[in-house]
Amino acid sequence: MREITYAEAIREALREEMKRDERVYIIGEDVGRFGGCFGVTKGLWEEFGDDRVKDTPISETAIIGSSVGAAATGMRPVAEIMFCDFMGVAMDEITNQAAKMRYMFGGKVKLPMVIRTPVGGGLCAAAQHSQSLEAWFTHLPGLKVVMPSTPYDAKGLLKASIRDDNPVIFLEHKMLYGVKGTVPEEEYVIPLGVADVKREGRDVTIIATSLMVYKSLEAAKLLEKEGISVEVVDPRTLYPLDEEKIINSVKKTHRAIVVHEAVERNGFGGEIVAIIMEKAFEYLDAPVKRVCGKNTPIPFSPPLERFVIPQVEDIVNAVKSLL
Amino acid sequence: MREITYAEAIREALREEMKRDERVYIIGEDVGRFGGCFGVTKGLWEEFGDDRVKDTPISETAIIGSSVGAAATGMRPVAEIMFCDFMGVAMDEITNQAAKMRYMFGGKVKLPMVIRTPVGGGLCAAAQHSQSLEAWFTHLPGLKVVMPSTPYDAKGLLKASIRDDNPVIFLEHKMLYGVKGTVPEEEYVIPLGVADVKREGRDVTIIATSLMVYKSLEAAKLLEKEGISVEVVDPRTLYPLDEEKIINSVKKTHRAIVVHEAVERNGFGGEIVAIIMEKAFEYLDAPVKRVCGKNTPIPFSPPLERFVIPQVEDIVNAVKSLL
Amino acid sequence: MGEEKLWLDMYISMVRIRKFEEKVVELFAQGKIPGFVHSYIGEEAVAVGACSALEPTDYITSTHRGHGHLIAKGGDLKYMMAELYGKKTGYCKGKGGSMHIADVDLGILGANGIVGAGLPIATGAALSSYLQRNGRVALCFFSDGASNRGTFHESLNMASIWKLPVVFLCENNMYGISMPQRKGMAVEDIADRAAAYGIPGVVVDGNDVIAVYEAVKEAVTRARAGGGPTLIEAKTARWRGHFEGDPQIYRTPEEIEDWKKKCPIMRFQEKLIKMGILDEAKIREIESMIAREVEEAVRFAEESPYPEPEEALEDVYA
Amino acid sequence: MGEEKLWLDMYISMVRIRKFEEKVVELFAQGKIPGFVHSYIGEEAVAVGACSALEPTDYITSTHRGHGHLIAKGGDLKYMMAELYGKKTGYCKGKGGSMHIADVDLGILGANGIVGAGLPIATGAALSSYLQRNGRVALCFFSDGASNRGTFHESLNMASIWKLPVVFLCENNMYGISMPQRKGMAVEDIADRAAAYGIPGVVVDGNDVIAVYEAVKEAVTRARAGGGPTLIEAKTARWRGHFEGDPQIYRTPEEIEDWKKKCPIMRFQEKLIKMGILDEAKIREIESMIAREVEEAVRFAEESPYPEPEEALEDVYA
Ligand SMILES: Cc1ncc(C[n+]2csc(CCOP(=O)(O)OP(=O)(O)O)c2C)c(N)n1
Ligand SMILES: Cc1ncc(C[n+]2csc(CCOP(=O)(O)OP(=O)(O)O)c2C)c(N)n1
Ligand SMILES: [Mg+2]
Ligand SMILES: [Mg+2]
Repeated sequence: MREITYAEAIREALREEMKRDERVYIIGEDVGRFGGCFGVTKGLWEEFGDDRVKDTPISETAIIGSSVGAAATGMRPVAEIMFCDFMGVAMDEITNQAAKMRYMFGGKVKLPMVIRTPVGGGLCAAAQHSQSLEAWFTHLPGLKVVMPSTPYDAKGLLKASIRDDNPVIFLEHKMLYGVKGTVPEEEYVIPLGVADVKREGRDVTIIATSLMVYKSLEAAKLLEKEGISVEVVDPRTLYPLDEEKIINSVKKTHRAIVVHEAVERNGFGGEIVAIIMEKAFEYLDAPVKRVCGKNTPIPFSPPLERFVIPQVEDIVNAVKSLL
Repeated sequence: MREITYAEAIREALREEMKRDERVYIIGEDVGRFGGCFGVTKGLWEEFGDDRVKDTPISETAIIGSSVGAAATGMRPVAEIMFCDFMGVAMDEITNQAAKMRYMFGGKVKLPMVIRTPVGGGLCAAAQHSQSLEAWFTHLPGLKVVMPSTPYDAKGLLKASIRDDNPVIFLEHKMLYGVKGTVPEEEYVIPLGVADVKREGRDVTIIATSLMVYKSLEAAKLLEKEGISVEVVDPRTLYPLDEEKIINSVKKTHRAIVVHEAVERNGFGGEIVAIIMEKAFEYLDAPVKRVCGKNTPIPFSPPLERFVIPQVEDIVNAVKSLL
Repeated sequence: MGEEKLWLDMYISMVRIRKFEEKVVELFAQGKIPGFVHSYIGEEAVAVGACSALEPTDYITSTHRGHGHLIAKGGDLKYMMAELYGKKTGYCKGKGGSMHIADVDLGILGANGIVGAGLPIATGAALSSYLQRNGRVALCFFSDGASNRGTFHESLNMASIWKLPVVFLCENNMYGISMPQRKGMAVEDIADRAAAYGIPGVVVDGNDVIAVYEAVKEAVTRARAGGGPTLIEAKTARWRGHFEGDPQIYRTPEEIEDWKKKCPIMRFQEKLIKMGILDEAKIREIESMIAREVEEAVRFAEESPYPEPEEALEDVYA
Repeated sequence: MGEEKLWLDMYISMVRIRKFEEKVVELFAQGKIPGFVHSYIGEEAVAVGACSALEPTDYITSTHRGHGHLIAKGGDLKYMMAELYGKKTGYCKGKGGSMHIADVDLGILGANGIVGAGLPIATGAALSSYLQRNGRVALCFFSDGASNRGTFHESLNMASIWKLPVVFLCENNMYGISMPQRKGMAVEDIADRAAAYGIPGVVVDGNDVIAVYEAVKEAVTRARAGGGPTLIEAKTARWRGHFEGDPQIYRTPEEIEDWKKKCPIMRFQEKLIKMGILDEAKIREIESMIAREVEEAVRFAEESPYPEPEEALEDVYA
């Protein structure tokens, strides 16, 4: 099958959905002719024009607030926030408008809108351009939260997100944009809420998100050489969360590790641990461990950045510590 | 000993610290002559004047952003955000400036600032005036997070927060403002990072925050009648977190329940569960359960609001389910 | 619609708001309405003048002080009152309450508990109209306090560069809770801020319903024709506290009494009497009609059931 | 300080910025500097004109394009370069990098990766000065793109009502990444926005260092005297892409060439030659002095060690 990059897969999803549905439009800073800071929307402005690929002033609050207003009145905006770190600028609009409007109105409005934004470190972009803030969004009922790891998942999940009638936070990893993977030419959609077992194994379950799926698969390969069989589960969507697949895997392996790049403290990992605790406690042969970003802002200097982000060896060591 | 309300205790802490240290000032909407939306700062404007009790326009972004600038240059602002729900408006300033400035500058600045804000439901104030968003802040290294339950704790912890050289998010519960408790006349300070065992017990540990401490104590009383002995631990500060007291209690009781009012999904409860999992797994006779706010926005109507917020009977039932 | 009929409808709408609000205040004092209530009494000319200049398919965004806007845009008193009571039959099934009443079918994109939140939402509704080429206009109500929020700046800027069909209507009632407008900003007229976005800024007497109507009409016409947004400042006052229970230590009783002398309803009534559109009998007829509507709304609300607790779990997602 | 000496120092400072930035661009291309780099080349007159009007104890807030501001305020090239390399000896021990260099002792409250974040911080520093009655002024650098953020509005409003000693200096370099200033707002001069806050708004040629100096000097004097904030717009241009690696599809090479003809350093040099303050020999002397400084900074950076990985855990809390 054909191989394309994660960025190309996202662009294809955008293009296909914009062609399929006139109500879909893109809005964000430099998303037009410039093609977005990471080049994801390149070519779309040329194809769809000014109205459907809207370059904005530096006004994240208005980007998201206007998307709420447009979504409530029949459009399907796909907003891009240049870095996930800037979501704070629009956090009121996300929290108090997007996530709650339907509920506050007694179910009488739909808000089909997607906010795409890149997360993660790895570029030495330092503390204000490297965060993974998914835990803010999973804590907000009313939002769906998607975090794809492969080009295939990114495309199928973005299409589902755009078709969803709820606000979806779609978190892309900036170190994945250039990563290639097989993506069929034919159209497909991946429903939100279905985890994917990226590798089957018997001894330990790793639940990993986004870029950490790759690091976990690498760790699994190394551990295989030592006779340890690791299963890697990628939830793909953090809400809705496919608890069943996670729990079934843990029931099989009796051991689990949660790996994410975000800061450990009150990260999504805690939620996964709590769910395993509630639903598979009797099956556990060891405590569930977390391998997460250190509890610091992301530092600039390469050796420091590398240190605070989970690495393959950290995952390997954590797995071994459980056995 | 003398009894005063939670609001009075907070006011006393403010007054004492403002007297003690000229650099302390209050800034927020209607905090001056009006005394704040919940009357907490009443009388302080009369005592300290316009400069030290600053009424602002409706500009949360500038309230917090300016506090960062003032704290970095020698002042010790205590900002009030009228409802915790509005923290999103200033979330960029909190996240990318307050929490990270010291780190980004290589430790070469101190940011002694406090953000006081009321959390919680109970007033039928609906979805945008009832949230408990502590999990946003505990996820941000660089911030300290305080959540007192009693007037005594509120006073002692606020004084410590004002004296702390880091940004502190100080979360008050609006249903507690009128609650009375003993508070000594003499000065005292409660160090951040020390949990308090609000009730000793043998069978189950409840870790509860803010208003939920009271509901847990009520549940404990009811359970006592049935011969069940409950220990209630109030962390008081979520960061720094007194893990030791929590873990020691769980090691003693072998069972634990986490109770908070915030939405369950990715709430602080997950963090506590994960910590117990890591540090006391072998001591557990049952899975740790969470009794938290339902995964919805807070609805307006009284029976609905009551339903989504944890009640005494929910705690009682959860405890019984563990035994 | 002939002007006479329009003026009469506007008068009725103003009385409807006044009577509804008076009843709400009374019911709140009796403990029948939970939560917060922000009374619109005194500002009726703004909501009615503005909404009368709109088509039924046009949009409004409202505020925490929203009852007047909703009624002026055609909101049904029964569903409003039921919502204020937290009843299942309310506009939002009891989930929203006073600060979140909405009826998207009437173009009402909701009251809003976040000050200044309506500005980008209205901008988005206008963008939506523009993209759908459906000719709709969005009108955004907000007050002086909200004009100091960042959302004001970003929204007016965005709307101006894209010439979106939106009218920003600032009800300058001179206070944001206890903060006087003149202390919260260093300019006298909020309308002057329009210049920062290259759009027209208009000051109007907010207690003169016809003046508001005409200013908004002009702005709506410009917006619909692709001329972009307008900032209108309507100077008015709320007669009651910021919320019910506000001790109002920040202003004198005289100040309020002065404003009562400029009552927008009385002023309009006098004008309509002079024009021969109203007379004593007609006034009494209207008042008793509205009284019945309000009573009916209260009865509806009181007789309606509360939602079942479990219904709290519904409507989070579509 | 005599004017001659001041002009000469300003000239030297501009050359120092230019040469530092040229070296940084080169080192970045060689892969020696990680992360993002936003070059200040072309805008030197703004930073130098502005900072020359400040006292050493005054504050500045800077931006992602901050190297020029920091050098003009007295930043040491060695510690700056070491920080850009991510070395332990850098201003921030390698934790900050280009977008976060700071030296609070020099009154530099940091470069900032968040566009528009400096405005409320500068407002707060000015509030701090006011409360401490220490006579310090805060100067906030930001660019045209940032002036569309809500922080601009809230900060100018807050500073204006309290008459805080702050100067808001907008370096209008005509673009925010690919967004032309004229497309991002519907007004020509950003300085016009001052009227929305009742404060003076001044347009100045951002490539004329003396003009910038004089405008800022006046604003600083007013601020220090309790006259409140000023909004100054300095019209200028960046010569390079938004960041290193920017293909600049949004503007023509001719546009850049035109600006190069207006080089702020050459213009000032010519002026100083005419005034007899500079001559060929002096110019060569200055250039080689700066070249040595820059080389020294590079050597310092290259010879400095990286921080130990575990140092990442330090400095989170005081
Ligand atoms: C973002 C935000 N900040 C603060 C509040 C609290 N609050 C509610 S109403 C109000 C005053 C609003 O003033 P104004 O905009 O003039 O409206 P008015 O009450 O006069 O109609 C404030 C500060 C809020 N709801 N939202
Ligand atoms: C809040 C925020 N939004 C977006 C960005 C991404 N970004 C970085 S620089 C930039 C353009 C800034 O334009 P301007 O303010 O004119 O500064 P200039 O680059 O021209 O100096 C953008 C959009 C950011 N860093 N912060
Ligand atoms: Mg007002
Ligand atoms: Mg610019």
